[in-house]
Amino acid sequence: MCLGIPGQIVAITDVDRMMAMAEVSGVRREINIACVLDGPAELLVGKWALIHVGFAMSLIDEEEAAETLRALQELGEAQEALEAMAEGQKALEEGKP
Amino acid sequence: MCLGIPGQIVAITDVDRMMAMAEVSGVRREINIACVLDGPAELLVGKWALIHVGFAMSLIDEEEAAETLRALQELGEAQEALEAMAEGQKALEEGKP
Amino acid sequence: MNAPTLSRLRDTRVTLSHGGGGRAMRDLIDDVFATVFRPPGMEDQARLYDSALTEPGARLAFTTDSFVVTPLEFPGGDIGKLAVCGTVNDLAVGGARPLWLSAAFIIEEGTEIALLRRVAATMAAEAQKAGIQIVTGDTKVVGRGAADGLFVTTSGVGVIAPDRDMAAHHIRPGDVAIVNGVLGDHGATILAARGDLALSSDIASDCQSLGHLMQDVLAAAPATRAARDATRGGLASALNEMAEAAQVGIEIDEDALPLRTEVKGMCEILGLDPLYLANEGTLVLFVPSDQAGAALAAMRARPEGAGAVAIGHAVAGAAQVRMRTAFGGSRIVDMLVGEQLPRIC
Amino acid sequence: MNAPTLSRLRDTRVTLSHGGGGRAMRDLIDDVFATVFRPPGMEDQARLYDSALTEPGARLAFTTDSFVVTPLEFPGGDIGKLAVCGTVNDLAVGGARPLWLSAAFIIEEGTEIALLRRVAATMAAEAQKAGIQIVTGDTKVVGRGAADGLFVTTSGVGVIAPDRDMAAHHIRPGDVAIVNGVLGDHGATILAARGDLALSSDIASDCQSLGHLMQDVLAAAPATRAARDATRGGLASALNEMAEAAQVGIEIDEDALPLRTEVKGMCEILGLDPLYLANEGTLVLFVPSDQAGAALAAMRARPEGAGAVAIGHAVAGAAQVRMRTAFGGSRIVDMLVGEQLPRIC
Amino acid sequence: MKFASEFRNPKAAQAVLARISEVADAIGATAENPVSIMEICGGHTHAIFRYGLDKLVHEGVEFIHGPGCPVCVLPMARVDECVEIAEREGVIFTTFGDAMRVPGTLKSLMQAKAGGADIRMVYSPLDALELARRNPEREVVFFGLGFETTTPSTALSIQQAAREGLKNFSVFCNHITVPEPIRALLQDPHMMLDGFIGPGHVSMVIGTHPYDFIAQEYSRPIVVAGFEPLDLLQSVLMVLEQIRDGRAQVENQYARVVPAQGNPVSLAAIADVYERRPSFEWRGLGEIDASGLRIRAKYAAFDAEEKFSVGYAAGPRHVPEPEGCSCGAVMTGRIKPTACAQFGRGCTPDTPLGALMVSSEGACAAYWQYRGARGAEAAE
Amino acid sequence: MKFASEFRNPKAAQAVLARISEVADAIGATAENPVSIMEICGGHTHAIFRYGLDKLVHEGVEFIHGPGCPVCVLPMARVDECVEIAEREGVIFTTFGDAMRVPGTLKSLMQAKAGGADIRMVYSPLDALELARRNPEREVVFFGLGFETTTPSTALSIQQAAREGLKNFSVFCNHITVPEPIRALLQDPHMMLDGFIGPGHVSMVIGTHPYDFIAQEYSRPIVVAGFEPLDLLQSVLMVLEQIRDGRAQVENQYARVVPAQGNPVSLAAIADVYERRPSFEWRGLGEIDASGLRIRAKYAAFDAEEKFSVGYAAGPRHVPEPEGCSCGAVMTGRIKPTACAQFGRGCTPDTPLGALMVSSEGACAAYWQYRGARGAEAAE
Ligand code: SF4
Ligand code: SF4
Ligand SMILES: [Mg+2]
Ligand SMILES: [Mg+2]
Ligand SMILES: [Mg+2]
Ligand SMILES: [Mg+2]
Ligand SMILES: [Mg+2]
Ligand SMILES: [Mg+2]
Ligand SMILES: [Mg+2]
Ligand SMILES: [Mg+2]
Ligand SMILES: [Mg+2]
Ligand SMILES: [Mg+2]
Repeated sequence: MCLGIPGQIVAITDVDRMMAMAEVSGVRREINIACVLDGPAELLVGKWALIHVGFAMSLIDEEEAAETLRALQELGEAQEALEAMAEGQKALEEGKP
Repeated sequence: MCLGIPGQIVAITDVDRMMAMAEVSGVRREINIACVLDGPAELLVGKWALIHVGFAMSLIDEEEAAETLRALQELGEAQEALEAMAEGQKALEEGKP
Repeated sequence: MNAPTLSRLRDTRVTLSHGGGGRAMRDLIDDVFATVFRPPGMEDQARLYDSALTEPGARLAFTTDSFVVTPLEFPGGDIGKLAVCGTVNDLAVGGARPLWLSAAFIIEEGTEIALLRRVAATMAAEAQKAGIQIVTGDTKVVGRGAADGLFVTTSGVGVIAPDRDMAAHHIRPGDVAIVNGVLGDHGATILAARGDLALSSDIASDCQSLGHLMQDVLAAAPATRAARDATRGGLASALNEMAEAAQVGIEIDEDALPLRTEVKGMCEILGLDPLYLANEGTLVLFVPSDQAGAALAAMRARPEGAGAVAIGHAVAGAAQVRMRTAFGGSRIVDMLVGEQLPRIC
Repeated sequence: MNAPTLSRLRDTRVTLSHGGGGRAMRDLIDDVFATVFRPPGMEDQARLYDSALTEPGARLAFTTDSFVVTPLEFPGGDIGKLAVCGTVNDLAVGGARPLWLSAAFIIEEGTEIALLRRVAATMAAEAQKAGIQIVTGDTKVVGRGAADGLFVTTSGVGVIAPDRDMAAHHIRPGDVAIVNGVLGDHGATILAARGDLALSSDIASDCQSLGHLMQDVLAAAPATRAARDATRGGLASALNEMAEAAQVGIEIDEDALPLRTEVKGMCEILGLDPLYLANEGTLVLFVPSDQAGAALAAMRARPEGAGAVAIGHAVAGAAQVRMRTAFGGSRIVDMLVGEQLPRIC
Repeated sequence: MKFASEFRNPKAAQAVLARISEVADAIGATAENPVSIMEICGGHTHAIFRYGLDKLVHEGVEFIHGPGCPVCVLPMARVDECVEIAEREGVIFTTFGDAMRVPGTLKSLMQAKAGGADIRMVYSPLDALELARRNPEREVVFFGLGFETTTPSTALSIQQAAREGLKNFSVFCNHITVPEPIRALLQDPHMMLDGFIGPGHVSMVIGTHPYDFIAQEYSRPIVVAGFEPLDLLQSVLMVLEQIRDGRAQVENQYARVVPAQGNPVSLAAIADVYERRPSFEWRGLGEIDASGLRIRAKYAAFDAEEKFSVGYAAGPRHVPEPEGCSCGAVMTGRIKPTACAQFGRGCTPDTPLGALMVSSEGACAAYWQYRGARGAEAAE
Repeated sequence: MKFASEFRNPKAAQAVLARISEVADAIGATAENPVSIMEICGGHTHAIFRYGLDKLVHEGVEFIHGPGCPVCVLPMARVDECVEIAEREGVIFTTFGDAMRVPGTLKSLMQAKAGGADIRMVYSPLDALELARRNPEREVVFFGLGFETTTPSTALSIQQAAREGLKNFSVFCNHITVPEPIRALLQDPHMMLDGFIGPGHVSMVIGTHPYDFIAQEYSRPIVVAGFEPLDLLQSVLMVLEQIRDGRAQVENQYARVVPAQGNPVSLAAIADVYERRPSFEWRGLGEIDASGLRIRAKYAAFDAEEKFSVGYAAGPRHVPEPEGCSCGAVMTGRIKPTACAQFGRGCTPDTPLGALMVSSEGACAAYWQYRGARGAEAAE
């Protein structure tokens, strides 16, 4: 029961009922923003949220996202370095340049 | 608003609600017999009634029907007699047998 | 009969899953429809060949009808039988030899699968009787309330022999009008079977294929001008359309019209005119008077035409249909305006 | 355009009278349908001739489909456009040249006559574009609640040239699978247009006729083995059916699949797989690898094939469809079980 | 069909027709100076055209088609009220088929049904009652329409509903009576009728005495007739014989069905359930005093006018007849349908302008259908 | 798609997979003696198969598919109760699409719909609320189904309905919680799990602390993970690293969405509307203490169990699982789906026997669809 996807809040549609318009890849749907409301609703416009069954359940922390990606990238670089080392080692062993 | 047709009462289907089955040329329909009820309902079985919008409105008087037909027939016979007379007259005038 | 194969179809009613384009739909088609059609299998597209097509001068006949009857099963037939006979008859009255049928089913969610099996079986049997093959088909499922149980659309392809040219506009004054049997049975059956008028009777639909009958008539009376099946709108509509197409008058004789007692009774009760009641196995054709006897004899030699009679003839004059009443009067038999409604006035 | 003729049809909505077989029905047909078809007039039966039919070895192609879409009009088309394109495409993917169509209409009481006019106009325009003639038809009216506005059933007749033999069972390992453009647009459009999921987007149906495209492909790549339009059940169902018919495996490449951002978005929101979304102007064909380039070039030269790409190929082995995921994994792409339901798990 | 086909014998008809000719000649009736006989009942009009009687009888006998089609004389405003009730949320509106195509100012019931109203054709008010039993959560309204023939059926249905305590059944009462419009016609200074064919099925309910005033006050013969062609011809003969003899009596040709005193059960049911309205509007004829019935206060729970506050319960209203309509002139016998400027032009059965083109019992519709369809021959 | 496609980069995946292999080798994990990691959430199961992760990772890593599909663990009796409510006169029963095909003892909701029940698929409980507003004469029931991820949406909807005073909206509550079945699994003596992938979207609501007992009491590592393939691979790596290092901690790979303390608004709404049931039945797992939620008495007007007297409000009931079903063994990781005697024989997605074949999140359905469809390859 956990299908959730990131969507951007593009407009507040009904302040009283805490409703906003969200957009996912060009597809729009009205959602409830009660769970992510913390101050004036307008401040949410432009923000990204994790959307589940028509509710914004959590604001996406862009810094944490970048952090995770950075970690993954470092892993990749480390791996490339390791592979390069391994190839160098191999070339060395086979006597090629 | 006067489409009425003769149908035969073939069975009593619900004494309390005064309903019976009527048949017209092999087609059956349940009808109300309140208007023609005058004694035990079973006595109506076999009788002919004038049926209108699902109600037996009047029992058909078979003697009166025969009487009307007889009158029409007499008219016909009288007419034939008249015609025979006219032809005889004509033949006579034209000199034929 | 083949031994029953193990059915993958475990539902007793059609659900939306059976229309989704996936395995459930395949199972429904394979199990219910494909097995009874000839050749087995309801291909998305049929490839067809018949030597008659290549005869110089031969033409293709192509026709279609949707069938939407309530109830789906009724005395004398079901929607499947109607769908086969109706399209076979449309081909036949045009002078074509019926060859191939397509069958498209629109099924309401919740429809009983047992009903679909019965309808498919009727279609297979009727197609075989009519000598036509159901060669391609389609199945759609719509939500509850979006259709009335089942609609069937059949299209038919036949071949018209090079020398054959039947059309209503060929009718000439003096041509004899012939029907193959009693009128109005189908319409009266459906009125009663629907149940909302609470009428019951032993009438059964006349639904039947007329392809073989037409072939026999054309052999016996090759000069036959035109034929039409007297379906929706009844004999009156068929005759009016023919009169208009040929620009001739048509005179029919009330005394000659073959009508069952029960059909007359139903019409009296509801204030209807049997001339406008639908038929599903009754045609009217026009033959030059010198071939009328041959046409009648050919029809009467078949069970579908056992009740064949001449009911009137074409006359010069305004394009209208006139009936000599049994009582000695005469009246115009016009085209129906809308649908015929039960009257009580 | 002809000058507008005086319409006898004064109603704004269809009533049961328009289905009764009488004058009101004639008026509806004459006014709404007959005027836009070519040749004008919707005859009960068409008589057809085409010289290609008499070529020795030529065969007739015959197919049918009922169309039941909700809503009846949607971004990119309407039910009439679907009904023409769908049947033209069924003929085309079988290798036939589409020639003639029949069109049968089941209309719910209360349907707006203006809507019928728009649908008929779309059909006429689309038929002309596809080079096919709507030659025969039928109209039925059912009570309110007995149909969902309008159902259209078209049947198509075409001719298959003597040397042409396309069929799924001809597919051989090594053959290249090609699609003519983006996937899932129609299915996503209808999901959004229906309104009950409250989704909106700018996606439009891909609904289009593929007859001319197929003719060009067959000229450029005459060895083309088989083609199929990826309608209900989507690309996944088309490929599975082909794999099963040819008893080959099919491998496709997730990275190669052409998908619009919005379609991906809709699938993410609803937990759907775009491989199962319906298309109405998208086909997949298999070509021997040495003609794949020619086929692609021929497709890309036409607007209907501007987005043509190779998406995979047939392989020896079990008759199943497998997809290399963009992520480097691999998974089976099975046939759908029922209909694809929006998920939230 | 017993009690029907015997009265369709063409051989007997020849005799009656011959006698009609004799008597007509004796009176001196000619095409130029005909005897005008009004058949009051639309059912008779229908039969005359169906069997072609108008063309069979002596040319000195002219049929004038009376106001006896309850659908034809229904004012447009009442149709509008039907539509208003039928379109209410939760209502199942039931009606005889005849009323489906009658135009209101905006639409007919047929068109309202197409627009979404739940309107069902029934054969009998009993069927409406059964619908009410089966749909306790819906309001079932029956369109009570018709002359004295039909009035007992709705009265008995309301009594039955009351016995069963049904809360969701009501009747939109439009019942009308025959004698009052006949009196209105006879009072018309343009009136030129020589005699009447009396309505057989109305009379089986009310008997023959309610027509006494026609003979006694207005000195016109009237013969209550059956609906088979021989019934009608014999009745014409009986009218002609009265004229020849200088008599003006109420005679009963249809004694097999019509008792002189009518049907006591029916009359009692009518009296129990209905009372006369002070006045009721007739299409083409205008308001006629005491010519309509309404449901008595004790059955108000079954009165759709009260339940939905429409019609006479909603206060006065008037909808003028469409322009160019000559229905009034046709119905009073002053002109033939074909003499109406609209006949076959603005007014045809599929697009009726006036009341008489609506039902197949209406004089104009009968002319169109059985005599002169498609304008051309119509105006012959 | 922002915040999604970045985490599907195959190049980065190669690096993570290589590191996983390194660590797995370091631990000594082999195909014969694998490290068993349970992904609790069905969404993770789905992603694993969709991206083919199970075949990409080192052969010494085995995924065990947990009980985290709310549709799969729904007992048959609850489906029967749904059908019972849905078939009531006047009810509009609303549900997520996932639940439509789940078999009850007699039928699924899909079949009940075909049989005439008014059952509608919605995307959100908000859509059910809107249906209730638009159909005041109907009873709109929402099938509240799901773990803590979904619970706030129904809680907020009930609060909204209460604010608006809606009288015709209710929820058939089947909300369940994640920690309790995990504890039950860990208490199972047959349990042989080495670590867990924690449910990302459940955790965004409840935070990461509810899993502390897994690390502290049962010494198993758990990493809360996102749903993109890189999220999952990174989380697997993190679990393996904990194992290699001899650690057992609650880690959060999905910090971009999951706050350690969860979502306070959601938690408050849950606490306001719901309370724990003493016990709730799980398909394949049996009754688990305090694992289900029910609507508090103050919101009883919105509780379909109370309104229709079904389910726990109707007293105890039990429907035994179908014979031959090995769902329990699969769900506790004892056997693979393909080892069930019914797999691909009595039990397929179109005719599911056990719970795990029902939803595309169920382990058996996922095996069937993405790995071994059509029996043959399935049993490879
Ligand atoms: S033709 Fe029409 S308008 Fe004229 S009198 Fe007849 S019904 Fe009235
Ligand atoms: S195959 Fe079916 S019965 Fe066996 S474990 Fe899986 S879901 Fe349960
Ligand atoms: Mg097809
Ligand atoms: Mg026909
Ligand atoms: Mg198809
Ligand atoms: Mg239905
Ligand atoms: Mg046809
Ligand atoms: Mg197709
Ligand atoms: Mg037709
Ligand atoms: Mg509808
Ligand atoms: Mg005369
Ligand atoms: Mg592995």
